Amino acid sequence: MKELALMDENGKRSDGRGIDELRSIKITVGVVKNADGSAYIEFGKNKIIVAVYGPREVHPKHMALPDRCVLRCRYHMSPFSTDTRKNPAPSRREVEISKVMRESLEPSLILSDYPRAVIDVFVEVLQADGGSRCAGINAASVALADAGINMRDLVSACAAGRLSENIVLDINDLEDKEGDADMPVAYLPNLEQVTLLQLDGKITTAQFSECLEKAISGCKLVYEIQKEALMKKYFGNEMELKEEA
Amino acid sequence: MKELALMDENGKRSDGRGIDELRSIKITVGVVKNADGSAYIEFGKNKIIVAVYGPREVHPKHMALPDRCVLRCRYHMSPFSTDTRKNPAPSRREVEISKVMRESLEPSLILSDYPRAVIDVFVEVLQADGGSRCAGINAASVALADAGINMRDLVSACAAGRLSENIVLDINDLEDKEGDADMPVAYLPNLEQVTLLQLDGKITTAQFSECLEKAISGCKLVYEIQKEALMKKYFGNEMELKEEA
Amino acid sequence: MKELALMDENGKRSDGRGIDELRSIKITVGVVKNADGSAYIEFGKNKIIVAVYGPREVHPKHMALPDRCVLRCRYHMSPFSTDTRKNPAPSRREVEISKVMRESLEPSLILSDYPRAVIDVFVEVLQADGGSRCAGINAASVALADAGINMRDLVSACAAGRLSENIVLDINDLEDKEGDADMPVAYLPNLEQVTLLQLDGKITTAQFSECLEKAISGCKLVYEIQKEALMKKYFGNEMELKEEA
Amino acid sequence: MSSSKRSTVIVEQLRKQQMLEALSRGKRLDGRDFESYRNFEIEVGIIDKASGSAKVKLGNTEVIAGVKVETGEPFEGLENKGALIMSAEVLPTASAHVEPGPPDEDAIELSRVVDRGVRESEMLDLDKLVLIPGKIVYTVFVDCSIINTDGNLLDATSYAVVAALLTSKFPIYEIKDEQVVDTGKTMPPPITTMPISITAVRIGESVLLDPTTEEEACMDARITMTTQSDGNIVAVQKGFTGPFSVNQIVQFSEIARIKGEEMRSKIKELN
Amino acid sequence: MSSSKRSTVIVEQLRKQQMLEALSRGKRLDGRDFESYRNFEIEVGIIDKASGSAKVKLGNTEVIAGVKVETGEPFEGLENKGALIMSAEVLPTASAHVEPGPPDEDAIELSRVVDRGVRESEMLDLDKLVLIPGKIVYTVFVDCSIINTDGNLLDATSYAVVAALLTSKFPIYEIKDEQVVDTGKTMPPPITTMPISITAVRIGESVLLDPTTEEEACMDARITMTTQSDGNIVAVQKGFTGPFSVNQIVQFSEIARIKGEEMRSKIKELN
Amino acid sequence: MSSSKRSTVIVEQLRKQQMLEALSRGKRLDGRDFESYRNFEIEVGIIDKASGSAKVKLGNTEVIAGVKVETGEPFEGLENKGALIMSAEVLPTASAHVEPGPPDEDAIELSRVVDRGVRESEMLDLDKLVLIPGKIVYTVFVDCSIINTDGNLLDATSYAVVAALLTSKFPIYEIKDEQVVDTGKTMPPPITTMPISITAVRIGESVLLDPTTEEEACMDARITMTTQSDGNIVAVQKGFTGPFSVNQIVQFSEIARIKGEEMRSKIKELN
Repeated sequence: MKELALMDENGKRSDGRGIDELRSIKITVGVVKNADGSAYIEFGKNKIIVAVYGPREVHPKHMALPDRCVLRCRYHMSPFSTDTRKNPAPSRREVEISKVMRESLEPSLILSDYPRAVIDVFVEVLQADGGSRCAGINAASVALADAGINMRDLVSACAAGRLSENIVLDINDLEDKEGDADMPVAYLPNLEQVTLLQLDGKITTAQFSECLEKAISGCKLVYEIQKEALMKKYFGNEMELKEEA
Repeated sequence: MKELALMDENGKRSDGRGIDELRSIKITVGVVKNADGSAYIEFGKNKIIVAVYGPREVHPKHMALPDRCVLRCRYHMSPFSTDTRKNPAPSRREVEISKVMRESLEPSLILSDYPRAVIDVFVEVLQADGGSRCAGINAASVALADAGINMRDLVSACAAGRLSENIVLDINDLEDKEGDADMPVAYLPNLEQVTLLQLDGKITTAQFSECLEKAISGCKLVYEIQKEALMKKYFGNEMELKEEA
Repeated sequence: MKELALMDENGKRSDGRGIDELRSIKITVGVVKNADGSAYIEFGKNKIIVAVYGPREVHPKHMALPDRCVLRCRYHMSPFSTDTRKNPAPSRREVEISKVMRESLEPSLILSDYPRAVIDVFVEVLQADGGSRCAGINAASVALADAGINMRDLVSACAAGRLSENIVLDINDLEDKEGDADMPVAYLPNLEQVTLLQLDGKITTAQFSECLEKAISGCKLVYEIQKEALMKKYFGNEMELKEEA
Repeated sequence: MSSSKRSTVIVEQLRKQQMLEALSRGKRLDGRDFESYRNFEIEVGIIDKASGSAKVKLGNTEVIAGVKVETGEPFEGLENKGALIMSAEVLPTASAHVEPGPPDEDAIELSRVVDRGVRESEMLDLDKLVLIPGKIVYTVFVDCSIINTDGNLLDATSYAVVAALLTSKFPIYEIKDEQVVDTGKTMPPPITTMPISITAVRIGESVLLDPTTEEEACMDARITMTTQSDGNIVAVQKGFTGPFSVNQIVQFSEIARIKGEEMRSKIKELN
Repeated sequence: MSSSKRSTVIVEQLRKQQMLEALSRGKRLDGRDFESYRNFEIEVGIIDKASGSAKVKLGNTEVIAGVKVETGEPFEGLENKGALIMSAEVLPTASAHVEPGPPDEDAIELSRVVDRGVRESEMLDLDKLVLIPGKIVYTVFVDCSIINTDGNLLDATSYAVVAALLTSKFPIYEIKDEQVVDTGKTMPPPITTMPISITAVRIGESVLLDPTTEEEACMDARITMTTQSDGNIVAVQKGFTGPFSVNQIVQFSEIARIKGEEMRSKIKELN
Repeated sequence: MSSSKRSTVIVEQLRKQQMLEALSRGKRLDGRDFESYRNFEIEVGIIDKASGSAKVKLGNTEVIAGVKVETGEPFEGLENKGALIMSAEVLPTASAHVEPGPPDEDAIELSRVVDRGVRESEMLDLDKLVLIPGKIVYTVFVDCSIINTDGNLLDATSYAVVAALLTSKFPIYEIKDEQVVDTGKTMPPPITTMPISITAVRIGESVLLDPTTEEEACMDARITMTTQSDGNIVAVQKGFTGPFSVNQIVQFSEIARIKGEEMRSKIKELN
């Protein structure tokens, strides 16, 4: 019964997507005027805004690190972002996601270029769908690039998961709740490194590898969208000129 | 029906006062032994004690301002001060009142005379009636004078409000709850400046001006009582001598 | 009715002990590898672990005292230590016990030997029975000795109490709840000084003295067990050699 | 405890002098005249999961308000009314000077003044939001997230709240066997009027509407007045540490009424 | 976590020497002998909105206690008793050394020791404050605000609580159709005894009753003992970091009984 | 807000070099090979007042888990399941670097990852822990106290939780007249499988199981994988700030399955 709801006889998922299809993704760069860098992402029904401040001075000063920059990250959901109103105080889930998000971004940044400074990444979920942490990482990485932070690579994130016998790309809210496994992954596409990996659900070892590969293929698709969004901001006019030419 | 309860056919209010009549006010100066300045006020059923400490050193030191004194203010209600027991943790209402109270006192003080120092004003409501913020400001200003802080003027506060068609002076608890509008005002009588102004309720633009003028007339009455209380403390003997003479 | 439950016709208590009998006590020294000193005590059904860290640097530094060491103490109950699950946030009871525990230990320590430093005593109640504060003090004093802190004496603690007409030694959980009075005492056996004294319940002045004397007699019994535990750790091999010899 | 603050933006003396000079010539640094609001955009229905939502841009100030409707117990003393609960958070995205954490006194004042406008105007007819009198009522949460600050948070937040409420669709709940049932249907909220706040600051002798962050950094005092659709005043709040003269206040009350009417029409149009 | 403290009042060496010298001659700095209490005033019924209230002045120490009576669920394990809840806040008005905020360990100890005297003496017969056994009982809040401190907060607070409870008028609640109804009538509270605490400090070898702030700044140890009307002891608390000898404690227990009886009569008179 | 940390233990360059050198020769500083766990002890039933308990020693890391069973309301959206609530506190006893206080992000991650293994494997059949569907269910608290840390808290805590649950005796509750009654009898909990976590760290190119504190101080990245009795994976968590290659992850998944089976047998034996 459950499988019928999540995948029909033609291999279409509950929202009409195929097995390897991403939800619609839209990234806009430079949306928060006061921030040093920012991005807004719509990823399925996720609507997330990210602002980056820094590199800047650390307060209190004893938090500073002599040889590199401190990275701070807050993942936060607006009270109206969820089906039932969310209490604005940070939940244990938000604390964990803030942590894995920071850890997934850190390998992409050349933090030794900014000793004794701090970079703050504020991720605000205005509307939450399945995969908000991946969507948040994607926007955060673009916002860090927008802030001009020295980077090795963009971080691209996407989940894959299991719906009964199928390993599918980019789990949505319903699939997260009713499906069998959800595996969010963040990836440095050029460096070929995994910086976020979580799983909950049940999966065989074989399915695990398949799922990981599928998530990474999703990350690579996202990567193109991230680059395009940055190009549009920084070379928007040139691109239009070319199109005209 | 409502109006009948708040004002009778003879223009008498529920507590027997006329339209322009203040509740009974009693101010005593110097009631808290350890404080640098203090005052106790009974304003209708309000019973409020204010202690002032300072000017003194700021802790932590980075809170200090190089060119003037920091003013801090806490408005707090004792758990037994209200009809239903009040939770001792500060409510959002108390946070707001602490802020507007501080802002209403600040223009009266010559804070540039005490650079790098702090003055603390602690307002404790032992029993709350309508108008506790005004009563608290009145006592606080007297306590600041008692502490010998350099001042431009005393701050005098009083509310006016609307009961049906009438603009009346000094709203009590019942009138606050059942009446149509309540406007607390604080005023520097000699400088003719308004330092607190709030309103909730419904009122026309014309009534608004009338209400403001009435509140200020109340402030001026209060001003005399404040001065008398200070005189009594500092020239108590002389006054008695004069009376005898 | 109540007395029958707590003491039978043969003077036996609900757990089979006589009037002057301690519950079984077992102390092990050096149980927490990372700590500078530690001890584990089973005292009746109490199971308590104590770790001591220090003397070490104080953070933040302004907490340091120029002429002596700061002593800090935390008494804390694990959520599974009580009949009903205990909320892990510190209760008012735990705050008070942390305080009296610190005050009961402080006279035994030569804190002037470690100016500007801090000693931390962490008391974790894994399972709570009546008398956990006394049991905790006993383990804490042994752990302080294990940490090599300069001491005037060990602190030994034991309660006495009233069950109807009888003053009995070492009140257990049931006797604490159903009995008539409970008096925990901590004592420096060589210096003959009382460093903890509390009472709740009802008792005559005469019974008070008797109860105090009985509690102190219990402290002296505990003292021997504390010394033995320390000897076993530090001279364990020698003791065994002697026994063999 | 409320405490004097350092200016949130350090105003260089030069810049302040420049501002005073411009004001003395009747002009603001961004070219507006004293009674003009900045550009103003509203987008509604942006959060599908909310019963109502709106994003307001007022110059560079940007605020989102979301309405959530649930059921719960009424407030003590208001047993026969629906419950209305407002909050505002200035997100740490909003400027380099915001620390994440529970709302400070400025955010608390902000949400309380916005709340006062809605509550005192009786914009929402709470009498119509009762399911079992004294026991179960509609609980209406209006939460505001301030995304970017450039002055006059109060008006921007107030407009976002009004627009979000106006365009909300409330779920219809029913009571069956003493249990709340969500019928899956929706209704427009019981709206009676449109409270609109107008905010001004005084800098020296000049009184300017809709201040920017830069103007707020130079301000002596602030005042906010909320009027409802019939022009009656429903809420006033003087803010900051400087005083106003009676004259300034009375003049402002007239401006707030007229300007409020203007903004009210704009918001109606935008919806 | 409990931590050693700096002395709350820095005692100059000279002043401390002076004190020890005076004590060696059997005299205290304020002229009292060792077993005398300071001047002592009680005013009751000062808070009309409370069911009971009292202000105590003990020298310059000043405390207000207020009693509020509501209804609620009983405590777990005490299903057939009314609920008694005590709190104490040392207001920031009280001295230059108090920070506003939640009660610290000293305030918690204070309220818990005062609570112990009332609870263990069974001053209030909580068995008589039950409306529906196991479900609805009277909830009695006794909250204390310390307005000015000059030592011996414990006794001053304890006397304020006792006086406030003694002179309370409890609302009479009834159960109608499983709902609590306030009848509007009042009754005297079910009082069984009068617990009175006596506090002493040890400075060197001297044991002094009713210490001032100055004496507490020099103290080695503190002890409080509470007796009820029949002279039985119901609560004891040793405080601070110094020890007592057994002898000192036993002697003090006799003094506490006698002095307690004296204070009990005074409080009865004052009411 | 999550923030980069100083290393919890300052690793001297020399020591780190030493470690990398040893690893390059296939050896760890404590002599283990890369896939060996340290000595491992479990004691169960150590807390009589808990429904289940276990103490795990993994090298010098020491953790106690306690199970408490009560009744309460189900979670929203999970109305027909028992409630499972996990917490972990790293006690200040555990090392010189722990501050007492509410759990930090590391402790929260720890308890959430352990929770995920138990929850996703459906180790406890929560469907069997319902008393009145939608209203009253069993509430199972599993609380962990970390007493001493020497690396790999995650596995040690996970094993303690599994052992404590396996050996629990749940109270049997019944509903009589819509009230919960504790029958005084107990039952074994409804166990379906045994989730076992395996944790590795990467230091340079070496991947080591069961890291010590010293190894964690040198780690580039961490990974934990939990398998259930049938070998299926139920939870994964990559931790720390370095990345893994896909290859490293896939290889580790195989090791985690095999090693997990090994540890599962050991824990079964020990019980």
